[in-house]
Amino acid sequence: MAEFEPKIIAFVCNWCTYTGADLTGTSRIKHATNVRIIRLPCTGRIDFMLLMKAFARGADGVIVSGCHPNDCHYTSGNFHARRRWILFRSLLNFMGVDARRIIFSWVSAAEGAKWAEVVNTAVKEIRALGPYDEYKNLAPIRASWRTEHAG
Amino acid sequence: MSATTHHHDADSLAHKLNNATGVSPTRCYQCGKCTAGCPMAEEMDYTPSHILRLLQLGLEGSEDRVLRAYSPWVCLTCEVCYARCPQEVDIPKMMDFLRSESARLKKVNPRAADFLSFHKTMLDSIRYVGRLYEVGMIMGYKLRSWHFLEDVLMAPSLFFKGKLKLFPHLIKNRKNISQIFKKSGNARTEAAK
Amino acid sequence: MIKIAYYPGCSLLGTAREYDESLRAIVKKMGIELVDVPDWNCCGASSAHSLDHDLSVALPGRILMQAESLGLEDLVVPCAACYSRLMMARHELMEDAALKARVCEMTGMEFRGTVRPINIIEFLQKYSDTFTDKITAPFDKDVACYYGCLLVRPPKVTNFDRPEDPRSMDEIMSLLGSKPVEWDFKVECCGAAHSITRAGLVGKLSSKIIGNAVHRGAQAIIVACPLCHSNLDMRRNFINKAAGRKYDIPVLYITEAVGLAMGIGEKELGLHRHTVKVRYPEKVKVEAEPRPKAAAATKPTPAAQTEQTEEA
Amino acid sequence: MSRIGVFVCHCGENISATVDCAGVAEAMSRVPGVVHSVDYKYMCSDPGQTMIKDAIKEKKLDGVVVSACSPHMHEPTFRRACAEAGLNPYLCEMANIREHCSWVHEKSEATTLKAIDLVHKMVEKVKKNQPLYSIKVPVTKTALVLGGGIAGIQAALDIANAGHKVVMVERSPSIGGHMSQLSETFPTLDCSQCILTPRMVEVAQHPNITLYTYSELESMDGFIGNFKVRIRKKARCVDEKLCTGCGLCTTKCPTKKIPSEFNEGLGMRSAIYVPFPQAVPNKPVIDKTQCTFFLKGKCKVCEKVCPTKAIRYDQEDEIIEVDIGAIVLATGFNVLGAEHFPEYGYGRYRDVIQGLQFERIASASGPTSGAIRRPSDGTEPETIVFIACAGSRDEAKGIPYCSKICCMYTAKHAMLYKHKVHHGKAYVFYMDIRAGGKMYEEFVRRAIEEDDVKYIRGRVSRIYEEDGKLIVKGADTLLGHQAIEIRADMVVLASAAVANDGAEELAQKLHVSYDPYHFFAEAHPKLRPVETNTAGIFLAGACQAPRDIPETVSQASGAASKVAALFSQSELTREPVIAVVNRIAPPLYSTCTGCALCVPACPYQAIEMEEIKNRDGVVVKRAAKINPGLCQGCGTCVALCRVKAIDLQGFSNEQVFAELMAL
Ligand SMILES: Cc1cc2nc3c(=O)[nH]c(=O)nc-3n(C[C@H](O)[C@H](O)[C@H](O)COP(=O)(O)OP(=O)(O)OC[C@H]3O[C@@H](n4cnc5c(N)ncnc54)[C@H](O)[C@@H]3O)c2cc1C
Ligand SMILES: Cc1cc2nc3c(=O)[nH]c(=O)nc-3n(C[C@H](O)[C@H](O)[C@H](O)COP(=O)(O)OP(=O)(O)OC[C@H]3O[C@@H](n4cnc5c(N)ncnc54)[C@H](O)[C@@H]3O)c2cc1C
Ligand code: SF4
Ligand code: SF4
Ligand code: SF4
Ligand code: SF4
Ligand code: SF4
Ligand code: SF4
Ligand code: SF4
Ligand code: SF4
Repeated sequence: MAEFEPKIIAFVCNWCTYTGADLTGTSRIKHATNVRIIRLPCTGRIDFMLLMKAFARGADGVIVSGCHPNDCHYTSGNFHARRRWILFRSLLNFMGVDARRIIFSWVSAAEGAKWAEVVNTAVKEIRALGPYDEYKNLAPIRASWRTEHAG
Repeated sequence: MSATTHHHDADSLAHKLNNATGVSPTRCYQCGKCTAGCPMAEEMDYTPSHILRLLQLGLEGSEDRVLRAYSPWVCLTCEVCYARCPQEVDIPKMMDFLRSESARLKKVNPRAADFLSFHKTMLDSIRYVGRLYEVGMIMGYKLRSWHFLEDVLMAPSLFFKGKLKLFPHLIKNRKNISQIFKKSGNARTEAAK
Repeated sequence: MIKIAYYPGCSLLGTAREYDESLRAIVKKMGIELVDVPDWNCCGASSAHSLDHDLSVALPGRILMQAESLGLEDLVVPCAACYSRLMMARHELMEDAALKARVCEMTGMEFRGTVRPINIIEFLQKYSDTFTDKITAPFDKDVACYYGCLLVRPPKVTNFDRPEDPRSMDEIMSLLGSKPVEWDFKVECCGAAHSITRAGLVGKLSSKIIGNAVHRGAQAIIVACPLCHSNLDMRRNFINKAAGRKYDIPVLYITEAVGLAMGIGEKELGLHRHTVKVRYPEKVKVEAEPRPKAAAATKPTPAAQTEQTEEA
Repeated sequence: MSRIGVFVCHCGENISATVDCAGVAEAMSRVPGVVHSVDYKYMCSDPGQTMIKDAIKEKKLDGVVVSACSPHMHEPTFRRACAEAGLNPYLCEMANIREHCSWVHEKSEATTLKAIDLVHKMVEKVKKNQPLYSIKVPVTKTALVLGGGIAGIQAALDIANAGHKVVMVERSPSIGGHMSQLSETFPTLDCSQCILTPRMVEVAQHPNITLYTYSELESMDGFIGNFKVRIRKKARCVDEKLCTGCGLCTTKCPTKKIPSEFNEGLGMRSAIYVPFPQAVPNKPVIDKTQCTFFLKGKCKVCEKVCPTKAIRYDQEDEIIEVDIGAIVLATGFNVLGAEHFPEYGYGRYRDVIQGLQFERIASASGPTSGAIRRPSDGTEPETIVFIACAGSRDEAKGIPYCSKICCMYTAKHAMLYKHKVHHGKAYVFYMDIRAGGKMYEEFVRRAIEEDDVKYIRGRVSRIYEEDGKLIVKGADTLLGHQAIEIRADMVVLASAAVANDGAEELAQKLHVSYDPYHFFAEAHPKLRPVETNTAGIFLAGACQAPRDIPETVSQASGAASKVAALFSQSELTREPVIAVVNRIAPPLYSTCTGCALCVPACPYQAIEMEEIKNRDGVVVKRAAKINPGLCQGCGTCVALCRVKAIDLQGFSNEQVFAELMAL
């Protein structure tokens, strides 16, 4: 049987991690294909609802990554984000969401290799945890392309 | 500040000191202000900042030098060093630790033997009387340390001024006190394990 | 009648009897009742913390717990050394829960932290209006207030006055009509801890203190600690030996000074128990600032200056 | 229904080697709303861009997704192309299938599937995109320079020489700052006054500079390019237009025993005074707290002697309002006061002084005309001790940082002393010597080697006085940790450099952040050192951190060039990626509940609370309002707002959700 391929959504900030992931590309560092990046201006922009939506949409895991503390492009956006996580985690527990499925990391614009590592580790860990929900909600377009082209 | 835990070699003396007292030798940046103000610096074999340096280095030989040092015993616990240290290193607390540690490991500096007898005599007095029994204590100490003359000469005049009592003030609940001593000894041996 | 818990400590029953006597004499006039801590024990002095940390908290801890039974908040502790040990123990018991548990186990008592030790200066400051109105014989001397090390240090624990240049005792003495002199050794250590083991050393340290006080024109040294007193008074022979001269400046407990100002008799205050007779030397005229003439006169030659970096 | 065009780029083979580009285009063509989907070898080439422009026109596209490289690479290119074809550029998005896909994966089905996901999510996002218009802000080309030390002087002159107007506000009666107090300056030992005075005069005479001394900032409103400031010009009690600076009043004023601030208390001044002879402007002020007339109602000697009748006892503070486009903060620093050194007897022994006092003593224009004399009795000190790191690097005193300048000025002081008192002995107690700078280490070595200054590694614990000598008890940690004692005639403390008085209050007025020690905070420690978080406010000199003159001047020029760059445009164009608080038709006006939680969360102070009034002018509710000039678009407020009353243009909730739903 084929290995379980988790679906992971990454919320990253435009200035550090998105650029870091660009560098992963420029440096051709190969890594797992499971992660889809959503670009936001700052980790400060990420709220609870976005993460919940991601899980509701069938994500098996979520990565949140931004600038290192004190390096935030916006000075303190990521600081606010971190403060919110504390609250957020307890909320997750309360709702019975498995906190292990949310991976936090800091990847700067210079850390292309680190981003690849973050992705690979996340895939490994989430894979070990198994699929997150019963109803995998695959986008129809993707499914139809597969039947016709990839056999 | 000095209460933070820092990472020293797990079996180093610095680490033990940090664990037992919260004093961290790595906080010391070797400015020497403690030594400069210490009234006992001249009497010491290693001045306070020197002791801290030996602890920071943590070499085998240097730790032994610290444990066998005379300095902790002459330290007056006057707290000048701690009050002025820019890095707030609690040296008197460190000296306390070094004294009990070197007594425990039987590494007391030979020149400090009389200090040890003094403290032991003093504690004996408290243990059995509950309070300090000055006459008994001084006699006891003089016997243990063989320092006869210095104070015995003063005794008669003090006696006549009504300052020395020939009989001790015993406290009532002496059992309580001896229990404190016994249990503290246990705590110590346990901590040593 | 104001009631205050009282911990005399061992010295006040022995070598510092006059401290106890003078305190009791003045509080009587001040209208304050001192209630002794029941069945109190020794605080462990410098020996307990030298050899056994837990013991050094447990012994003063027992005193605090015994005092708690009185239901009073302030606990006046005239001996600065005891005060220091009690403050230190209280500080550690409040901060370290594990230690507190151990100490409660050792003593078989419960520590609640309701009692707050105050030193003699704090006590006199707090109740100053109970004696200022009774001053009949102002203590109009030039005095050097000697605080010693343990009242002000470590500042984080005692949290009392300014650690390098305290003022509170000077203020009380001014209330009594004295003129406190500006001097440099207010908080220098007299070496009390080694009073018995290294009397010679004590002489050396204390002679600097006495020397500076005399030099600044003091007619009496005022102390608030039995150990300071015994070093500066009882051990005057060692001091004179170290200094190579004879000092006859008397050393008074602050309670004695308060008592004298209130017109209490010398005997009742225990002044006869001092080693150095309580007689005040003539006032010496001293300038507070460095004297130009002296500076010029002692101006060393350049050659002599090479010796200035003394190696200790 | 949307009309989206999708353009899949091969990037030569960079993408097509691992991703089935044609397959992606084909898959996209089936997405509802996509009316055009093609792939091409080089989308960014001219023919590629033309393809997009043509498709926009022919297919009447209302959204474009270019799936190619990273938006950091070519987003501007494609948005420009769209704009040229008449499509609002913010309706164009890029899907990053090169850096985030083809380059990091092997050729496989999974790679193409990922590319499809990436493009699809952008298609869904674009459907929700709104046309946005870049924000234009007008710029008032006048700069405000706060503080007239060397930092302010340099910045003001640079801006003024670039052809822009400058308003300079200085708190004290003269400009010049600390540099005017210095004797000679390291590492060249040139005379401070000689190099500074011409600059001060230039400021006063520059046609583009308006100088307000004895003045302070009262308040500031607005945002970059459009600040409104109010300046309080304190009453000098002298009519500056009439006064010729003859100085008669100051010499005749009978109230003369006031410690001079300029001479750090080592000299005296009168109640009507000019701080120092080279002051700019050279017009006196009356110190109302000392003048006999103001205290007791009589005297008026100055009025009588003034030949031009310039004295005005009834002069009042004046408030001046100015429109400002940019602000340079240059309010400098101060040194730690006497109360922090009880162990050194500073404040008790007159011969224990601090560095600035030594500068005055060593200065040719100082109270001793440059002769080294001790304050207590005016004798020449035979032995002098300098104590470095006095208060600095001292956590117990609350100053863990290094003051940076004192190592150098201490070496300078010791040198100046040795040059003037040849037979004297100079000792320096130090912990480390920090002399990183051009010719700095050489300078310190010169003090040690040529001038025989004795450097002792260790701190001083205590100083006390004995027989007219100061006994300095220190340690020599290089001599086996020994305590040593030096009998000195004078002691100079290199006391810590600290933030200036009122820095915190000023920062709050200007909405700039400050560090725990009250120095103003730069926007980025490495890459934006002269900017603050508040757009349009820049930093120069020691108000940001302790620094010496060369660094101060470079930073001031840096700040000035930022201002000049800002003023080179008459309008600022800003990305419209900013937050907005919704406003809806009455009776609701906004879903904002007025909780104001977003206000402190914004790192740029862009949010304020506004009162919404109905037609009759009655306040119906309080709601947040975002200042588009200040908002930088971080989105923190959006995440924070519980009722989702705020949204971020370009990254709205709707857009991000749409992206998510495509995955
Ligand atoms: C003892 C000593 C010796 C030194 N020697 C040297 C040397 O030899 N070489 C060298 O390179 N550097 C030396 N320095 C450092 C030098 O003094 C500083 O680098 C320089 O003064 C910094 O200039 P500044 O303009 O940033 O600040 P400042 O000189 O402090 O000027 C700030 C100005 O702003 C004004 N101001 C403050 N607050 C306000 C307000 N709220 N509103 C309006 N105006 C305000 C002040 O009145 C002042 O005029 C020395 C410093 C000291 C302490
Ligand atoms: C080991 C090390 C670690 C460091 N770590 C830090 C750190 O952690 N933090 C920090 O703030 N700083 C650090 N620095 C310092 C930092 O590297 C420098 O401050 C910075 O690189 C200086 O930038 P620059 O542009 O002036 O010079 P450079 O980085 O040297 O750039 C000069 C450029 O000019 C080009 N060039 C040279 N000659 C010519 C010519 N004739 N014509 C055209 N082009 C030319 C060069 O090729 C080069 O690209 C470190 C330095 C070193 C050596
Ligand atoms: S004063 Fe403090 S920092 Fe300095 S050497 Fe002593 S312990 Fe270390
Ligand atoms: S406490 Fe001990 S080490 Fe510290 S200054 Fe006093 S005597 Fe020296
Ligand atoms: S006397 Fe008059 S003109 Fe001369 S300086 Fe004074 S105010 Fe100015
Ligand atoms: S009025 Fe005031 S300023 Fe003028 S001369 Fe008299 S004291 Fe001086
Ligand atoms: S510059 Fe030198 S003297 Fe000043 S704080 Fe830093 S190390 Fe100390
Ligand atoms: S040369 Fe480099 S390592 Fe040496 S003191 Fe200077 S900065 Fe430090
Ligand atoms: S926008 Fe949101 S967070 Fe801000 S005040 Fe309104 S309801 Fe509160
Ligand atoms: S988006 Fe960021 S900068 Fe803009 S108002 Fe919100 S928090 Fe402030």
